[in-house]
Amino acid sequence: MLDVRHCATLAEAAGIVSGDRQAVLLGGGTLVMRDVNEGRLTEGTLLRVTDPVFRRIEAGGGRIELGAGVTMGMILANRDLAFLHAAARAIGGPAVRNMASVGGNLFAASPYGDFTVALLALDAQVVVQAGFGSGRAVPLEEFLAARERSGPALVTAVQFSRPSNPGEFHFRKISRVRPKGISVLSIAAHLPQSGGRMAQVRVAYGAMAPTPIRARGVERALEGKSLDAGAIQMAKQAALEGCRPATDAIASEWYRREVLPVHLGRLLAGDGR
Amino acid sequence: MARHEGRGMASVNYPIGMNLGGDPSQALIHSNPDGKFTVALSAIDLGQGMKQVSRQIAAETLGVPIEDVHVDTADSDTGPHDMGSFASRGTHRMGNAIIVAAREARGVLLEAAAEELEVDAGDLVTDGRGNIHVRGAPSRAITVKATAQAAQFKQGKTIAGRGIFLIPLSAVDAETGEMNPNTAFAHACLVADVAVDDETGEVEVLRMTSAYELGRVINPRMVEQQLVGGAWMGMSHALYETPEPYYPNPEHGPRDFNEYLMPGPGEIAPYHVTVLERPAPDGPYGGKGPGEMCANPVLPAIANAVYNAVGVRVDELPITPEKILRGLQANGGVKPGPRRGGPVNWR
Amino acid sequence: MAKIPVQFRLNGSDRAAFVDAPETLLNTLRRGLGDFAPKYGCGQGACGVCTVLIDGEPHLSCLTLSVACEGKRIETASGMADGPDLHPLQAQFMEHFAAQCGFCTPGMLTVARALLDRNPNPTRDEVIEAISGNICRCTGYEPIVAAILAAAGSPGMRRSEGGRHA
Amino acid sequence: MLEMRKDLFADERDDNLNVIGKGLQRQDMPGHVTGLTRYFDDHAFEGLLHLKVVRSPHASARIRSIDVAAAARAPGVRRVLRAADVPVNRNTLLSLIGFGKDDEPSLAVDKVHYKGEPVVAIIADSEAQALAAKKLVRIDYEPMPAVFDVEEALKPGAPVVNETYSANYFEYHERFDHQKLRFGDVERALASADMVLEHRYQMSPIEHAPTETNGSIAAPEQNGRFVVHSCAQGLFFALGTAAKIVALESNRLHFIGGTVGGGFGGKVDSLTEPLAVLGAMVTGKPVRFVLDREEEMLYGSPRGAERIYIKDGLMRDGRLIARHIRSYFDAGAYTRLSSYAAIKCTAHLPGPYWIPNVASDVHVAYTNRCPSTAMRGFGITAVDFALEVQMDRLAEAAQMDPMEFRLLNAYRDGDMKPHRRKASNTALIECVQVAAEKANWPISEQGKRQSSLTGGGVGERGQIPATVLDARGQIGRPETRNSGPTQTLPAGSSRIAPSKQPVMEGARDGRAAPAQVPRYEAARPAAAPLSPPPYQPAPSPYQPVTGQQPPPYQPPPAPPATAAPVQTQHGAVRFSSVFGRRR
Repeated sequence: MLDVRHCATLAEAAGIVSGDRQAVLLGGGTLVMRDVNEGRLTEGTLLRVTDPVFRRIEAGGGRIELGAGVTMGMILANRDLAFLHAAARAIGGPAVRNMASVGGNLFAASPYGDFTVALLALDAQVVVQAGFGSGRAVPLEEFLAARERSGPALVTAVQFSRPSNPGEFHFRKISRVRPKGISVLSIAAHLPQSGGRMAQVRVAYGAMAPTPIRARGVERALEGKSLDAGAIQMAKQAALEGCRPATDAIASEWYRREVLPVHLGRLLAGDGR
Repeated sequence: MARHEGRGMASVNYPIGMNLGGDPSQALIHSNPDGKFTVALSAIDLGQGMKQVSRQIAAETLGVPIEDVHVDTADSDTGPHDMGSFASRGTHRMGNAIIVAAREARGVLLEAAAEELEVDAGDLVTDGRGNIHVRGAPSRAITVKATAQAAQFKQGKTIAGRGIFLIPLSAVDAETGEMNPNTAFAHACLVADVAVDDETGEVEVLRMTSAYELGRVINPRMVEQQLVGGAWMGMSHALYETPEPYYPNPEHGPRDFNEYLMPGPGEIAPYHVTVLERPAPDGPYGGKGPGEMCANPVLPAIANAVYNAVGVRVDELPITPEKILRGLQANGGVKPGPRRGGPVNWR
Repeated sequence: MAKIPVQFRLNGSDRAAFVDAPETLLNTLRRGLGDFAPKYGCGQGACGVCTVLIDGEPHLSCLTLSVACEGKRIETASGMADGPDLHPLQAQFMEHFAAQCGFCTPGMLTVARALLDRNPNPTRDEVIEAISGNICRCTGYEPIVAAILAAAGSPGMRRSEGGRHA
Repeated sequence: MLEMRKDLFADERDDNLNVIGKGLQRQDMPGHVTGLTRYFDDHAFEGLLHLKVVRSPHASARIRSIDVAAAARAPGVRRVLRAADVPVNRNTLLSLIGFGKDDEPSLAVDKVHYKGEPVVAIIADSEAQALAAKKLVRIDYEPMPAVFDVEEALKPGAPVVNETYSANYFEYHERFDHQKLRFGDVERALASADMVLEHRYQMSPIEHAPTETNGSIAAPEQNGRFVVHSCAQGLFFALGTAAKIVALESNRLHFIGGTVGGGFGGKVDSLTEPLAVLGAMVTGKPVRFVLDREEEMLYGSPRGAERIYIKDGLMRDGRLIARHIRSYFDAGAYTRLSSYAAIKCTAHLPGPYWIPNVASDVHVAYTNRCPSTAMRGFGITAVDFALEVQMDRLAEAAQMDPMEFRLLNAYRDGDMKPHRRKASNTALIECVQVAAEKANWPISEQGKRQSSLTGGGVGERGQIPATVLDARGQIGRPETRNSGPTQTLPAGSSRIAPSKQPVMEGARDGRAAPAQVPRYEAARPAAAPLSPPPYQPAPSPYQPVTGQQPPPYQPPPAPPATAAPVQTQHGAVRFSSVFGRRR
């Protein structure tokens, strides 16, 4: 049978995760409790972290840290995180957003995990206290690549730099159902401009591979360019590099490949649709 | 890229009740000693409004105020047999059974009133506000309440009624398909306006305009509920829904309301419906049944509107963005059809 | 396995229950405390019929551990009316015939209540966003949106207990 | 937004009614908005047990062995049910009205025929314990070939889906592998048509997706009775089905329901009641069996998919002279209600139009998927999609506006329908006119003057034509699939007695009341039907006028007993998607 343990500190939770292979960290419950309700999870220990650090937002300065237990609702209530509101609002409906956490989103299987796509385009680092990369900040891309094979992990926070110009950070989720639907695909793009040219471009996709991925081809195509029709065309041509989208109930692999360049082009062109 | 608007229509009819008959409904009605009536059924209200439809039919036939009728359903110990709530049969079949039961109860009510007023029951009418009076002489009156009390405690009469409605089962000819199916049919015509994105294949339903002929409308607010909700479901069937997205390949079946696609509140299409009433000769007060048919015309109307917009026929439902995109590629691009009319005559 | 005591406020009253460790708030409310307004619709967080307010904010009770609700203020659709006086949202749902089967109605009312507590005069888009986690299979949503918009700004709007404290 | 058009058909109505026609508040609405409405699951029972089923992971497999020993010992488990524990473990829903053979077990016996088929039921103190115990049931399966396409399933040598109907089709009239409709001579009319259009349509399956999943609670009452709180759409349907399967007299079951969280047809199948009652019988405790959402989505029986082929004969002036429909209902692994849908569909054809020559062949095919069932618009929704998209194509082929095309071909009062009964109480034309007006879709003045009340039943429109019969699709004789006509039924032939009047009877004091049918009566007698000139569509302002006038269509004379090979008329245009590319 399942047990529940309440952990007053993250260290306590980390200790349990390290020693108990059947311990599962309960974030907002949107992933784990579903497994409980449907009988996939019937044995082991659910860890509930009550450490205030777990739900702490530090967003006053240039370096931002979000505790893994921070919910989408908390992000939406924080004006310093306005550039992330589109990504946070892409998760579920209001009730889900009051529960779904930043840390949980890192573990959501495709086509879920859209907030992580935004974090990936922000070059976020994942702070891990147990499991893969324990004791250090791991680049998110590395963390995601290791997610499936690395076993239980206790993520305590994510860190990233605030975009110097929030208007240069873009997020778009394409879903069949509005306003709440899961992803056909999602795109996040950080397009810092300097002297009319883009530098340090970061573009990430959701639902175009088993985990959120960086769009390296697009980043290369845009790097050092001004954001004009020519650059957008080149970005669209490079859009599918590295993509391995799935066929699922929402869309086929064919369709995802077909429309990704269209939606990328629209995002880059600032087209509202 | 471009967004292409198109317009399509469809017209349909729909049979009311189990097609071959053989689907009885029964009703029991009785009065409390103070003239408040209970209709006991085993009919099912799954949201379509069976309880309220039954209540209005019973109140109309009894000739009493709606507040004086309560519908108690469904309990197999108290409600007599009914086939069920499906096949748009509730209003039609159960409504008729209730009329029969209510007529009988009304007959006793009027006999009891006649005895109290010392007149002939055939001369009595109800005013629908709780009174019974001599036709043409409203002052020679007695309340339903006083009548019921007299019937119960003085005259020893049961103000009650029972009713059944059955369309006898029809045979079907094996070689010709000859049969006696339903005679009550409802009708509809629906126009859908859509916009199609030629780069993504996404369809937006801009608005729908329809006319429905439903026989007597028992309750227009509830008819509106059915038709508006049904049009949403038709839009959903047309563009979104399937438990097997790659049918007949059974893989990738949706497991939840995230994967099973239905339009959300952000996709509501403005909808105008005009209702016509051609009473059904065998319907309760001429009523038919709008419950099932209201999704049906939406599917082809949207399919035809998509064709009108971009020239792609999608003959396999649902009309997904993928199928439209594949159709556009096969056609070598957009081939819009003729424009059909101007802005709709409603807001 | 030993039962665990939990206390919280439910619709303004102090309530206590003994629960299993992994028991959901939905089960505790329904089977333990007899409040049947929150419904089971999916257990997956995708339909909204189990929505309750926890400290004024909508949560899915099917995904919430009861043991995590110690000391919280929990409100369900059962507590919206003040005796015979309906909450304006309830009155407008009636006026707009915004329920057919009625199964989604408690959840819809709950998310609408949270919206109006925070934003007494929402736009149509804000109403749509607020109900976007709640499935209705009968109405096509339009009557529900209309009812919430009509209730917005109504005199006599009572805030949820959690909403007052928020 | 809803608008009433009281002016239309006003002389057929008495609008002087008290409460009928009024938008009064629903009796159930106060309960809905206060959360007080009680659905089947909103009832408290002391000692409530929970039932969960173990389902087949295979679409088709032989069960080699089942080991429930570990599950039976698991914490909280009260009882494990297997096929042998079900008193009458074979049923078909419509056996209650004597239609079809029992073909479906409550718990699979030695084979499974679809993914998700229940095999074992576990009853435990809590849902969590039942779910945990499910994992301990060991079932050894031998996977077998499966078939998922309706037309593949009907081919000789296809895997047998349903042993009761081993050729994978429902048997009609113990003679044919499908239900036929024959009216006139379709082949001959197609041969004389200016154009023949043939297309294939595919309706998807649909999940009913009510917000309340299927479920029930059964509890022992006193005196050997059981109370059952049920979500059923037919209370006595569920009661009768449960009574048969658990072998109890019907009066030992007390079903309570009537307040259901959405159904749409998905709560007709008694998916949970029989096992819940059986659970209460064997444990002596209240037992709750509720499908979770994933079960509801995947195994809660959908609207079946339908594949429909339509072949139409069209004249250049827009008249439809022949329609042939061949369709396949995907029943899934068991019959449930699909057999009935095929009959309802047959009666519906060819849609709300008058066409002088109509034939259809409606098949019900078994495939290795979850059995399908009724859904809102059962038997009609899919074929209406196909018919109305086909009508759009036909209008385009005839170079006519779609509205005008409907008006031209619409059925009217008095027209003979292919099932050999006259249409009455029709109103398609008026719906088209009103919808066109509101949508600002221009139609011709002549189109606006058409009426359902006039012009129908005139001449051949009111007659049963001479009809060509065939013996295609005889059970057990695959070689008859493509055989030719056998005989011609003379014009006017009818072999099914006209329907009796509806029975509508109340009685008291043991005396039958007058068998009066409270028919709705027109306030004024309807005018005698006029016979206006047949409708000729006016040249449409937004359609090019077609070039050469075709010769007027003549109904074919009664053909000889054995029809001559049909010839394609010179110059006829043929369209086909039937054998075309696969989309």
